[in-house]
Amino acid sequence: MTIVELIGTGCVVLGIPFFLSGTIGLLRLPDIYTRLHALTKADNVGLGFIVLGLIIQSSSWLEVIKLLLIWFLVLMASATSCHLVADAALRKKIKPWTREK
Amino acid sequence: MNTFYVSLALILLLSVAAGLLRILRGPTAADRMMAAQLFGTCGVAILLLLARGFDALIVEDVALVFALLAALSTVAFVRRAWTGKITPKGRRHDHR
Amino acid sequence: MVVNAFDICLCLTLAWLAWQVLRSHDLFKAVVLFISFGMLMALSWVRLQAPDLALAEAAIGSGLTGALFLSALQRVTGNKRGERRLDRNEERHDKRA
Amino acid sequence: MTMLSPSLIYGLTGLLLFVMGLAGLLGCAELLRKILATNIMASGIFLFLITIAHGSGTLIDPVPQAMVLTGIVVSVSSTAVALALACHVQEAARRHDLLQKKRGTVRR
Repeated sequence: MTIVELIGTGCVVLGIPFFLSGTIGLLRLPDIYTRLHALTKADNVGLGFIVLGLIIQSSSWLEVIKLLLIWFLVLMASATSCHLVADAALRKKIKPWTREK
Repeated sequence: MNTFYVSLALILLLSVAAGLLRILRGPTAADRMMAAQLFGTCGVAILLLLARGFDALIVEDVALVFALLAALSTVAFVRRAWTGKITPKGRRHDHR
Repeated sequence: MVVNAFDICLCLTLAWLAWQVLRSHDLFKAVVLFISFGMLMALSWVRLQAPDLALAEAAIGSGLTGALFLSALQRVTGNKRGERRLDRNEERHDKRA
Repeated sequence: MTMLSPSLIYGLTGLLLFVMGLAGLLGCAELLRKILATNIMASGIFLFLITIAHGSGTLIDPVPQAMVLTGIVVSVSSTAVALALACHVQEAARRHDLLQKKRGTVRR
């Protein structure tokens, strides 16, 4: 195992906890807005680490461009849909959760 | 075949299966839809890991299509099913 | 071994999803579960070494069919009734939080 | 833990999905859920066909794959037609109810 493979595998492994925390946040957090917050961590950082790790190990330029395009598309999709959901929730007058009630 | 990457994909699949509880339980419609969106992203990650694990580069194209269509169902949900039509002026009026 | 566990996990999740789609009371919940069912089907095509089917399923099954079902759901349940039902759920959620 | 072959696992899942979809198609009342059940049934059949193509030998048979590819596209278009028909049925039923209510002859 070369040093490059080691770094790449480390980056991929580093991305997994972000996905797990996204799922746990989706299950545990109290309302829509906080769940959106947990969701975007998995989308951006978790997939970013996995893509970074695969880019480090990849051999061809075409694959690098494809991986970057995948990450970019997921970023755009998550930003758009999270903005739409939060905007619609505010229009429907759903109150954000606060600690004291 | 690289077993290590397949086991990472298995972990992500288990987390997807845990997230299904939010779809079953989620109080509002948006919670269910957000869980489905998280599944889309997790699916992209699982496909990338499987592509590396099975040495099949064409699976990355599948991940590309997944990423391309990830926002489609959420946008359809927000614009069609959850709210009424949203006019460009920002006022909401319901369909029919 | 790990691949076998992956297969078994995927198949159990698929069967459970199909069961929940058919027996859940809320139609909207059934539609969302069906969207994630299509996504897992694409994963199983990849496992069965048919990536062309996975491409078709990813484009059609999880993208197009979900949008079709959601817009049909809005027309079928009727906007008034659907809005009221969703709003009541949200009020209940607000009260509990 | 004994190793199950993938074709056995996926074939059994395909059969199970088909049976569930058939039960839902026959047993559920709402039209939309019937359409969902038909889709699940179709997925079960596709899974079983691909398993047959996969498990017969080391070489993968391309003919079932082509058939399933056609079947996915056909099932999407038939789903779209069925959804349009379900919407029209619902509208017609609602209009009929409204008409009867206006005449005062609604039966509950």
